[in-house]
Amino acid sequence: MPEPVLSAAHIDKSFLDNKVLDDVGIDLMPGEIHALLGENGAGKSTLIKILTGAYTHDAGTILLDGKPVHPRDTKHAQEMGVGTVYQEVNLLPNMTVAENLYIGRQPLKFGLVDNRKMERDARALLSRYQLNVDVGSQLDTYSVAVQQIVAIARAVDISGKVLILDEPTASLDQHEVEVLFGILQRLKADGLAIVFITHFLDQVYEIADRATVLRNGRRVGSRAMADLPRMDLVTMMLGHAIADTHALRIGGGRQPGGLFASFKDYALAGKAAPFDLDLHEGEIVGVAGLLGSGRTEMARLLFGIDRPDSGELTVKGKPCKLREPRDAIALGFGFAPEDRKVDGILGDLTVRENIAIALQARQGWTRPLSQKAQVDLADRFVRALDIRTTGIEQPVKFLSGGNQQKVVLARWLATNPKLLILDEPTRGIDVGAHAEIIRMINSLCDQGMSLLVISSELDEIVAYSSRVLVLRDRAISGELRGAHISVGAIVKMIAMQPEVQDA
Amino acid sequence: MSRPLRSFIKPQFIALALILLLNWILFPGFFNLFFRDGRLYGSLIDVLNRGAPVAILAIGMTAVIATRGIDLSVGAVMAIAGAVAATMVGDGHPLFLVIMAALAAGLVCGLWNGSLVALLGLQPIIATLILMVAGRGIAQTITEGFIVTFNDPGLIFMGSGSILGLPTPIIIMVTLAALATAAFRLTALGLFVEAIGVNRSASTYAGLRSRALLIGVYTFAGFCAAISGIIAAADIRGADANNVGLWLELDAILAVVIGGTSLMGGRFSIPMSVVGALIIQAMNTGILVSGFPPEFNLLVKAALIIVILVVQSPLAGRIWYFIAPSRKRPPPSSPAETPATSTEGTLK
Amino acid sequence: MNVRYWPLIATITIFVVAYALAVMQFPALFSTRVLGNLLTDNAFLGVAAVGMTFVILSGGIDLSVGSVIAFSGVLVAVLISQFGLHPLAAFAITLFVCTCFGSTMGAMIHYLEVPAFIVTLAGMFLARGVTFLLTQDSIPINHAFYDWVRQFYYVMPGGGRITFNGGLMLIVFLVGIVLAHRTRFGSYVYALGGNAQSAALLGVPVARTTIGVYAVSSFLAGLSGIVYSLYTSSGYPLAAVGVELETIAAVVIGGTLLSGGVGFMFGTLIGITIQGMIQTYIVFDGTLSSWWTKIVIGGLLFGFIVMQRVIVAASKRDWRKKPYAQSAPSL
Amino acid sequence: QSGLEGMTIGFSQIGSESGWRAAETSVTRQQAEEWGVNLQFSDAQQRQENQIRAIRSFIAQDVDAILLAPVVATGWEEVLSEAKDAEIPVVLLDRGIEGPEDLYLTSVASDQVLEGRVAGEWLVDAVAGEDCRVVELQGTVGSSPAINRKQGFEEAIAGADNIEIVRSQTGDFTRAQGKQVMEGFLRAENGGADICALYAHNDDMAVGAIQAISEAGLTPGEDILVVSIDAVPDIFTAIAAGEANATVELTPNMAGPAFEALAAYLNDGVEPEKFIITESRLYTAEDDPEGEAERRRGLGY
Ligand SMILES: Nc1ncnc2c1ncn2[C@@H]1O[C@H](COP(=O)(O)OP(=O)(O)OP(=O)(O)O)[C@@H](O)[C@H]1O
Ligand SMILES: Nc1ncnc2c1ncn2[C@@H]1O[C@H](COP(=O)(O)OP(=O)(O)OP(=O)(O)O)[C@@H](O)[C@H]1O
Ligand SMILES: [Mg+2]
Ligand SMILES: [Mg+2]
Repeated sequence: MPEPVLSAAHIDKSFLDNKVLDDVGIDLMPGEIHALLGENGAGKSTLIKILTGAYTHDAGTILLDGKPVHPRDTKHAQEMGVGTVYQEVNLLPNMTVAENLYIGRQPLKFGLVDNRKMERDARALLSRYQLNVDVGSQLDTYSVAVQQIVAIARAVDISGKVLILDEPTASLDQHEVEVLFGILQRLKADGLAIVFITHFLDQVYEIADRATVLRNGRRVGSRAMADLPRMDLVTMMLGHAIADTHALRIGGGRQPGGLFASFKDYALAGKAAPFDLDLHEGEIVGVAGLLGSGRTEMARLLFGIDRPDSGELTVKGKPCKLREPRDAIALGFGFAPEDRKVDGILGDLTVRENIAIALQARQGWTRPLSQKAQVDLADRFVRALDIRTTGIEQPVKFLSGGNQQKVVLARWLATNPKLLILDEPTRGIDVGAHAEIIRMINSLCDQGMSLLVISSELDEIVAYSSRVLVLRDRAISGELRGAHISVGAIVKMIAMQPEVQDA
Repeated sequence: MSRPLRSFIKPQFIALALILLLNWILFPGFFNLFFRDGRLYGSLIDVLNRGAPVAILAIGMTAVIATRGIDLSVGAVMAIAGAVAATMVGDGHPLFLVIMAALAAGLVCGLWNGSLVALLGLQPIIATLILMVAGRGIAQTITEGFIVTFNDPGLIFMGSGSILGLPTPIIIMVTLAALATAAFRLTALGLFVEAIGVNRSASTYAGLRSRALLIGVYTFAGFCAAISGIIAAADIRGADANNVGLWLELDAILAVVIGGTSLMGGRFSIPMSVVGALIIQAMNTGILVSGFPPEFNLLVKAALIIVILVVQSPLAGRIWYFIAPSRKRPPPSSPAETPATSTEGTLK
Repeated sequence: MNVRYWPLIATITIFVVAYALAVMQFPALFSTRVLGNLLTDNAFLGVAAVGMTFVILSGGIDLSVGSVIAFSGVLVAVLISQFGLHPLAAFAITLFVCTCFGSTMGAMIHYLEVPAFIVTLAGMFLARGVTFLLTQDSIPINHAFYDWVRQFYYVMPGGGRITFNGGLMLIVFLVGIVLAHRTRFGSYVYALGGNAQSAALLGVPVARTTIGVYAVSSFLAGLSGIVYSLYTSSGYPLAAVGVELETIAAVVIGGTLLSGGVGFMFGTLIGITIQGMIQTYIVFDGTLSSWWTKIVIGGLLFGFIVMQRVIVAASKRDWRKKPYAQSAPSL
Repeated sequence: QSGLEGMTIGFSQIGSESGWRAAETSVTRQQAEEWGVNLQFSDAQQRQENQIRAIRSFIAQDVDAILLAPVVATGWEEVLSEAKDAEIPVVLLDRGIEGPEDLYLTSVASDQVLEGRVAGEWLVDAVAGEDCRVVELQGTVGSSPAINRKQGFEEAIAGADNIEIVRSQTGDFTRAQGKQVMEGFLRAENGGADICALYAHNDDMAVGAIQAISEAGLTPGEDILVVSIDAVPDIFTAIAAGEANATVELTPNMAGPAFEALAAYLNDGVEPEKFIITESRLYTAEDDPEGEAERRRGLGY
């Protein structure tokens, strides 16, 4: 067995009195894909931030090629050949795609940055990911998915020895994931050591050779995937077994109630082609499609963030207009956005305030929720969604990615809406909570709430949808009902799309 | 919310104590108070009294800064309000009307700023710069360039009268601070303002009326500016449109930031901003009584600000945290709460 | 057409239109003389504004420039007139001192994690204070070198002059443009303004960049002070009061977001020229009272900015997927 | 007055920072009216570069003459020589400049040092040998009136060792600052009991200080003598009320002599004398303060 490229041992880390890593270690072999698994808040991101010099560790050693190293900062780590994609897309929204790919290592000509060459290289680099975007335009004109790919491309490009990916596939659709895995296999063959953090166990089994599992900041163990049955793995992660969510298939049989909201030929030039959409009480409508298919744009229209060029909305038979999200909320809508960092969390505010804000906004400033009411509310959802936090007064920006996602969900559940629009609700959420949320979605629906759920995870959509819309080129290209809903059927409908190469 | 004990030993109070101590060393009579014809006198009272205008500006500025904005026009608004008050009282209007008119002027100015920021989406600094430049002109057109003097006892009372033995400005400052704090904290306004400052996009998604709120806070700032404009005019019994409140916007902002409200918006505390204003005034009064030659004023001021900065800096916070007996409560901004992980890296 | 250029284009268009309008009113404005003066009279502002642009692009702010300009002007005057140094030597010393001053502010901002606004405010007091210690009176500079420098000017057709100062400003802008848009340092500055955290994670040397930015700003402020001393051949401790706000305004009018990360160096040049135009227009009008002067300046400022907003908004209608988070207040 | 009808004259004013400044501006406008001059006015908002800009534009507009109230004494050579090349006569108002005298036609100004000296001499006589601890309210640090008026006063009291300046702080030429600083003085000098006289570099500060004194329970003018400079109406009202004791006039009418000189020069080429020094007259309670106050009201103070 060869020497590990990177190996960390006895790593401790606490934020003040909150010990988040306790005697954790990990060994990365050359040419292996190593999955790092654990619940939300287990300490995965923190560990890799330590490995890559973003955080300092309180105790422990890091060996690179057997020699002890002390990564001063991320730049230093990069110079040592460790490339990283951190969990939240950590790129620069104000700079071009090309600059994001090459910042700090731009090609120089006479000491000056050679923009032409840089953009050429950038295009070449992204084409490997079958992403053909204008590398000269600002990054924040693209969806999370695109940004995610850019981040990966950059990391892969600078990683000489080790590549670390923290939930890279969270916002990718199947096709993109396949492309990515293809590349990972190639890098693996070149002898790169790859750390792969995800909550999609299928992906783990598809690509990982070994897995290290963390729980509550402790290392549970490292096992080869070959001899690690799914159930054991889940038990390792959660400390207890759960029913496999992929088995259950709940949505299909449900009988939708009366019509709640109906959107008639809604359209917004360049964002969404005219579409009709009826949403019934006690119905879950799943929305599938490749990235860029306009799912988010559709959701933004439905919630009144963008105003449609044309179209009427009637809620419970009464015609309504949506000028701003307030109006939608007044009608009992809720919307958990896709990009939690930008549109979701209020980072500096506490978990409590983040959960209470939407409800409070609906009540108006003159009728404040009492301290007690807020605390109860927060406590209830922290328990219900099992949000890992040092307390409801902890600023939400210090929560782990998945836990932040749960807070945003809690915010909307707290308003108990009549129509809940969820854009990638389970993004970055661990298997335990995943099951929990799907169960919740169902029970909400049984109580007569109407849901519209956008997700790139088809199993999930299949699991709860009573109706599935497939989007293509910003238009609804097909619909599946009841018994016809299956991953295969959805994929087929998406795949009718001409643009999709290979497959 | 259960207030951790630490939050009462704020660095601001340490800074204030330091400066008062310094003043006392330079001028032993600093803490002397004496009572004459129904009013308290002494340097401490001066600090409060002279600090009041800036403190009042700071109250409004706090709300603006909490929304990630800034208001450079408050000085000019002071001038306008003062001018309105002085000219109207000169024309023999009743005091009540005069005050109302002056306050109204302030509200209008604030409304203007707010609209530029919220509706036209101009950057706050540039939006308010417009009024900062034009405002003095407007004030001077009102006074036609003269220093309009008056001796209406009622109006003068606003500046140099006294209630319960304390100068009126102090009373006004305290009342306003109390009312404002109540208005923000006993309703959900405070939460909303902080939310907008932290992440406007997310706040809108959550259903906040961000536009209305923005207009609101700028209007409030204008209102506060008007009040301190009236006080300033009443104090010298005249409206000096060209000089009143000149560069006071900087002091007000400084006060807010010393008070611990971040220019990046979010968390704010009106009382602490008032403390910030008093720190600044303690500094100025100290310079006056110390008897340094005036060419040293700026140096002393700079030096003191730097000291305050160091005392309040997260770095000091960390050190204080590690020497502090109880490790239970995190200091205002501890490594953990400093997401700028790079600084963590460089602080090894 | 790349969306990032719109604010810039808007600014330029507006400037051209405004100038045309002004010329219709006062034909005398349409002369190379006026243009030449525009350059000369705004030279020191322009030089300082280049530095300010870097600071603002990095998401910071520098209130100390005005005082540093005065300080450098006075220091130069003192060194030449009282210590009899050769101007070049004096320049070298002054620029060095100013650069150190800036670096120190940058270091405080980065390591003490205190807002730039306050650090540079203290810097503003400090620089002005030191200036008063050097001298309270204004000091004339009579040195052959100054007269020698003054002979360097290019006479444009129509008698307008591009003086040494004017030329220097243009050169500084050229260098600034290259530094901002064609070097790694430049990209680091934009990165910092875009999102300091991400920048750090992407391996941008945050400390070095922050310190660098403020060093550049103070260096240029120092240079601007030298320009000012060439302009008035004297050092005046009360010079350039409030110039920091004027430069900030110029930068922002030039289409740069105060929240950082977005904008162009060239825009600042336009911003400076626009402000110069406003002043010149006022003088040409010559009927305005002291107070109407202020009101009109404010009004014109308002006009420019609103027109700019309108054009940009029109161009922006549907280009961006979601509002730009970093610049929440200035959407 | 005749000789300048229809001529265009540019006037570059510093700003409008004080009552006196405003008065100078409006007097100049009035004079221009009387002379039938078409006045091009430019307010520099305290900034030398704006003044230079203004002069350049005046040259570009090719005016017949330029009035300049320089914000500072130095730094005018380049632009004034441009005016010279364009053969436009320049008259300096209320402050001289450094540099070659042939750059300007004449300078109509007061002698700021003298103003200070007059005030000082008055105090010397007033206290008649008794010990007197004086507090001084300076103008804006670094401004030439502040520097010169301080110097002149110190020269005047140099001889009298019974008079000493015990405290000196800047009041920025404004009432508010004057009041606040005076408060500081009173606190520091044991409630004002140890202060015998106040010397303020301008009347506005004095007016503010007077309020501070009376609010501190002392009688300005008796417990503390008050002498200041400029002779604006409000100080005369104070003198009349016995709250102030003396002021030194700085006439806002600099334009009158300037126009005379210009008329003579432009029409019959008479070179006026280089320095027209306006009178620095002392006013006290004897000089009919009410009357003086009235006489000045019209001038736009
Ligand atoms: N800067 C910080 N300050 C305080 N606590 C923090 C900070 N960063 C992380 N934590 C805490 O450390 C714990 C681990 O966080 P981490 O992000 O490593 O979890 P994770 O395994 O990545 O979870 P997820 O799967 O949701 O990303 C969490 O409980 C979080 O609250
Ligand atoms: N592969 C791509 N190539 C070019 N642009 C893309 C691509 N994917 C997304 N985009 C950009 O993203 C926007 C659509 O993203 P949007 O999020 O609305 O679609 P989506 O179906 O919600 O995708 P996501 O999976 O990110 O939610 C479009 O404006 C487009 O510019
Ligand atoms: Mg994580
Ligand atoms: Mg989407």
